[in-house]
Amino acid sequence: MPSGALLFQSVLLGLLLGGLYALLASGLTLYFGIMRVVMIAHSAFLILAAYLAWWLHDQAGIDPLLSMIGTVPLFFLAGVGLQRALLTRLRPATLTMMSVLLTFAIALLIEGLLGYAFSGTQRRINLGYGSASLEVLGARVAVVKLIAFGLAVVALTTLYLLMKKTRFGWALRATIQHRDAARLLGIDTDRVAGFGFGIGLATAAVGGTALSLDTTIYPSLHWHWIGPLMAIIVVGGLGSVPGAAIAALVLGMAQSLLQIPMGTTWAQTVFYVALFATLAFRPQGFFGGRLAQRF
Amino acid sequence: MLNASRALKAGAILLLAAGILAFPSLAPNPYILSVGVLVLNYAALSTSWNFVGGFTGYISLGHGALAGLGAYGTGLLVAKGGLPPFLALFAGATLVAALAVPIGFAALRVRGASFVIVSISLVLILLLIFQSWASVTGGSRGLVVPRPFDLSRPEHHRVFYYLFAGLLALALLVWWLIDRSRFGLGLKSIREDEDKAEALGTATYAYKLIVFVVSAFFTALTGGLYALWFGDLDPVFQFSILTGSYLVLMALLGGVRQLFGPVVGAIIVGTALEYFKGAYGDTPLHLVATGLLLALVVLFMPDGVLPAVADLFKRFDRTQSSSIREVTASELRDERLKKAEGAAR
Amino acid sequence: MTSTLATTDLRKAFGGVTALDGATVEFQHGKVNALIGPNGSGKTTFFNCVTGMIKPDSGTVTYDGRDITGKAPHTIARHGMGRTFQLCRTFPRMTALENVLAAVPVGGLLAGLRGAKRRSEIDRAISWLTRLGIEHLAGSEARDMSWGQQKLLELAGVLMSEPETVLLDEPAGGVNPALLDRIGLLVRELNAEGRTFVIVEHNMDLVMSISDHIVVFDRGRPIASGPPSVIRTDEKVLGAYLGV
Amino acid sequence: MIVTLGACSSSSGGDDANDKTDPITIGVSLPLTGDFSEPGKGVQQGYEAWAKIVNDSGGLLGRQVELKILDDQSNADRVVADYEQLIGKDEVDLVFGPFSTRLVVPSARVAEEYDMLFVEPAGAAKEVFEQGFKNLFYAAPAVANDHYNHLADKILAMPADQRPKTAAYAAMDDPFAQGTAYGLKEKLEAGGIKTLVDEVYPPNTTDFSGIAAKIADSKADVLVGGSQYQDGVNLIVALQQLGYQPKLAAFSTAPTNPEFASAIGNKTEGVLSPTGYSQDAQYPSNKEFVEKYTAQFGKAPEEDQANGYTTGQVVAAAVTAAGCAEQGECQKKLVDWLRANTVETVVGPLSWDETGKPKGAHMIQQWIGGDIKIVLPEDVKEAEFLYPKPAW
Repeated sequence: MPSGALLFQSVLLGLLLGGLYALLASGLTLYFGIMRVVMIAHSAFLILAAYLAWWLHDQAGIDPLLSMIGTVPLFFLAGVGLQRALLTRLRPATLTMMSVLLTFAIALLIEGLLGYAFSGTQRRINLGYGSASLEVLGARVAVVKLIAFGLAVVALTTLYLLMKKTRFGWALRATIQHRDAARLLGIDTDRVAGFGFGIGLATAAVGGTALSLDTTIYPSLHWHWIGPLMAIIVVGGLGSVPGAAIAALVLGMAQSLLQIPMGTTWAQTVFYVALFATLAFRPQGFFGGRLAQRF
Repeated sequence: MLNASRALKAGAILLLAAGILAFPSLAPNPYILSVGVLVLNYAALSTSWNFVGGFTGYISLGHGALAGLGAYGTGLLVAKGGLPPFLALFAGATLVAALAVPIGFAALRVRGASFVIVSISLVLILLLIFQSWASVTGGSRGLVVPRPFDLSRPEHHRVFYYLFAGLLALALLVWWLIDRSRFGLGLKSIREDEDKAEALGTATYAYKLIVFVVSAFFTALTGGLYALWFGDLDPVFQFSILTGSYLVLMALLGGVRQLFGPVVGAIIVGTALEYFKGAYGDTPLHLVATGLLLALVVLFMPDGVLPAVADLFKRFDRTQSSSIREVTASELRDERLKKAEGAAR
Repeated sequence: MTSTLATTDLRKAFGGVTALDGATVEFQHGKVNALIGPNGSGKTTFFNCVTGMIKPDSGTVTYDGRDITGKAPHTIARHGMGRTFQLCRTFPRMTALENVLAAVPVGGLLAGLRGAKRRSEIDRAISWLTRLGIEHLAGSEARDMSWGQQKLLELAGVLMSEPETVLLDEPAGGVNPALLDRIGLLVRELNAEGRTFVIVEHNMDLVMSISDHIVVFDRGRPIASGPPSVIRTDEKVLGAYLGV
Repeated sequence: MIVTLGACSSSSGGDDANDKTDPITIGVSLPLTGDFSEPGKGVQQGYEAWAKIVNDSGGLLGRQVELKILDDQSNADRVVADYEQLIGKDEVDLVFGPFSTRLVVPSARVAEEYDMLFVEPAGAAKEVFEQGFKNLFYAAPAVANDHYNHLADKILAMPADQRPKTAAYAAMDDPFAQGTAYGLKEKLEAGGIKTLVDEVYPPNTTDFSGIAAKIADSKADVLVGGSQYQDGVNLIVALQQLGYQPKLAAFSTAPTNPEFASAIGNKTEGVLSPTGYSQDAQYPSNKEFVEKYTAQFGKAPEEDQANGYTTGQVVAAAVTAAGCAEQGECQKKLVDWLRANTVETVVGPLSWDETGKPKGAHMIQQWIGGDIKIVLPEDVKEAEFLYPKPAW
């Protein structure tokens, strides 16, 4: 029986991890909602952002947090470009399948180029505050993890406000719910879709920075992330941003707690077990809307 | 005219078969022969993949995992179960086919996207399981599969070359049989328009599930044969996401609706991969090349090389000029949608 | 007056939008039924609920007295209900002949492994293509055919499955007047041979000229039904169409 | 990639093996990219240094040596194809082994089935020697499970009131890394030291907070990490974040890395690590190696380089004794000679049992005063063993 302190520590770690998952899964959900695209390259962009943060720190000593000034707009533009220049070229009839292959190809490209530029060696940013920690009710929380969690919370809140309070957010939600109807309302859905992709990738830039603070990165690391993220968006209900966020927190917590009795490797399987169970018994997901039914 | 093109086709097929069969005698050294075995392995895998991809249009990126399961199934049955190698091969493949039923049940219940997600997840979860469950699978220490025959290495390659060729022929035969059957027609109608197929009375879910299981069986069979040939299994390489993507690339490049599409794709991509890794092996550029090629095929040649070549022949063949081509339906539909859009603004 | 296809209190909402709001409808056996209504009145959603493409939130669908609510589309199709789609759907990369043959019901797994192109079935398929006047295109892929030809092909496919009831979703959409007449004629002919029709259509001329019984939809429920002569003068129908 | 060294520039060797002026070609496959690229490159430098030193002093049997190095991308399929190509197509005269246990077993089978002598620098896990290979020799002092033997003896020899009572183990799921940790675990458990935590993590793990939480919660006296480089660093940082302070901490591989100190914030004092090689070792050939290596590469050799060099030395000794170097009958002579003799190398005299397992143990190093020094065994120590370890 694990001690209470260990349990509490794991709950805290799970919460911190879940926050990052939530941010990344919301980006993935956004793409799916907008275009029915499963964006395999999402986590490759995540790693790319982390590499950029590492590289800037390594070369110029810039704090990773500052790298976001560059990466977030850059990724936004890349997202718009990706949607407008590539995804719209695909035939609507085969869009779902072919877009998976296309984004898969992009993921391979990014992985290959990262490997070419920085080799397969694992990298890690050495921060002055890397091993510092705070004490919270007897448990210890690393400062870097707290910063990463804070970044995720800020980004998610911004996304929420953007979707709920702005005119663009309204157009985006309308496009997600019913593209044709949105068009009838006079929304330029192509433009909205492009911007939606940009925002999705911008979340990857934020997530990548958060990631680079506390973990090692290497080019093929993105496969390690895409699996859990895909599981999260299915469990949350494809296309539902709040669903993805809740599923992310729940599964992140489950992973962290299951590590105590099962060990790290087996604990990771919780994502896939949840994925299969969801598809077998409740294919529309647990928090999802109607989108999920047909996909 | 029809007879001429049919004769051409038959000639090409005979040439391909003769080339494949004669290869071992022509190979200058055992290394080239081993590359040949590898290419045939890819051809068989990619043809097995094409049972799902070609007929139903569902793209699986997880077939590498099914091959890995077949390899480990066979390997474990031989190494730990003490079964004779080729009995283990079929038993292993049958087990994988049985396992494909619940996997397909979850993956195919809903459309498109979930299937892809499940297929990728399959690779990732099996990698975790086979790494962690070391007491059974050997974990990262790997699993050594005993050699089925006591042969010198070049002879070993030669024997397995023909075994792979036989397996490929069997897979092609079954694919061809399904292609011309009513079951195959139903599958193809799912690929073309799943709603429409269902509205016409095709039990789409059952169709997809059956063909997925058939595909899993052949994939596992090929994986198992690979295990007997290669001898060393390691989860990292058996459950690699790259294997699946190579299969997709091969099938897509050759042409998924053609019987020999995946074979042609496997010969092209398999040889290129081997050459590329030999020539530029010190960089991860083969990932870049694979990614680029995949993107180009998806964007510009989703029907593959074989149809493109066939079109080229048709263009030379003046007598078969198209008389019926007016405005196609899809063009018309696009036009209508655009009009609706314009009206909405 | 025997009913064949009937619904009671069918409801369906997408997010916050109500598409079907308690639709109770009866169609008449052996007749040509039409379903009309302004844009967005829920006709297509109704069609999709009836044919199993969408599961209704509540309410029932019965066919020949059997409850078919929420059954899979292929099951419903096997009960004898065939349908066409709003924006004509064929299998683009299959030949016209294959398009029609795809509608032949497959007995079991083993039967499914028989060759797809059996003489007797090909003959039947060709005869349908001939009847619709497109037999010369039997070997062409659907994607190479014109819009009108594809509409006829889709119909041929549906007829090949020998349905008792045929549901047509906007058969006149995007069709030239000559072809329109042919479709109208064909519907009457097939009806005379004993098939029941349910047609969703905007073209009032066609609806008024071929149908025996008309149901008018507005805001997700029927507001009137009866023979063309009655519907033509119904106040509520005029109101719905003119937006009064 | 093909690296060609040597004065003679023949395009592909081995066509005419009887011509005594032809260079001896040696085929190698190494992970120059991928998971094992760092140590792979280290071994490559060791091989290159060996080739240069041999050629500068007149070659082997009067013939120059020429290395043919292929990149296997840390991939087992590749490594097999590489040796297949080297032996079958390029017809090299000799082969050297690759890096990492994962790759050694498949490639040793290729060599075995082509009847080639297979001396390897890195297959340290005990599984390598359980495959029944007849041509395989490991060119290092000890297999992974024996790396900590000196440390185990030292701990168990402590007086009962000082001796640690509990231990936590975390090992990467890799035959070598796990072998080192479990070798020590076996001995400590036999000596009555209780195991509180025993964690295995996959090689791609980047988040160690869960494992660290368990270890910190156990408050074990001894911490043993079966690590490569980066995972060891990550684990230490995660443990530092949780404020865990063991009395003794030992990690395989990681602490000997030049970047280790800065990576964990220079809190290295007292960290232990086994090593099979010391630059200061007084073996005759080692002086020459360190000197010439430093001249060639501008820095002193590390363990990986030494392992590569040792492999060269072992093969060279066999070739010189047998008087031949080509495929065929000759290989059998080389194997037989190695089986029966002891070879002087930069890591000391090496001899093997019938499975190719070396009969020795590793030295133990410890970070003391900002530098890593040998503390065990007593006869070669450079500093006193420090216990308990200061806080990090």
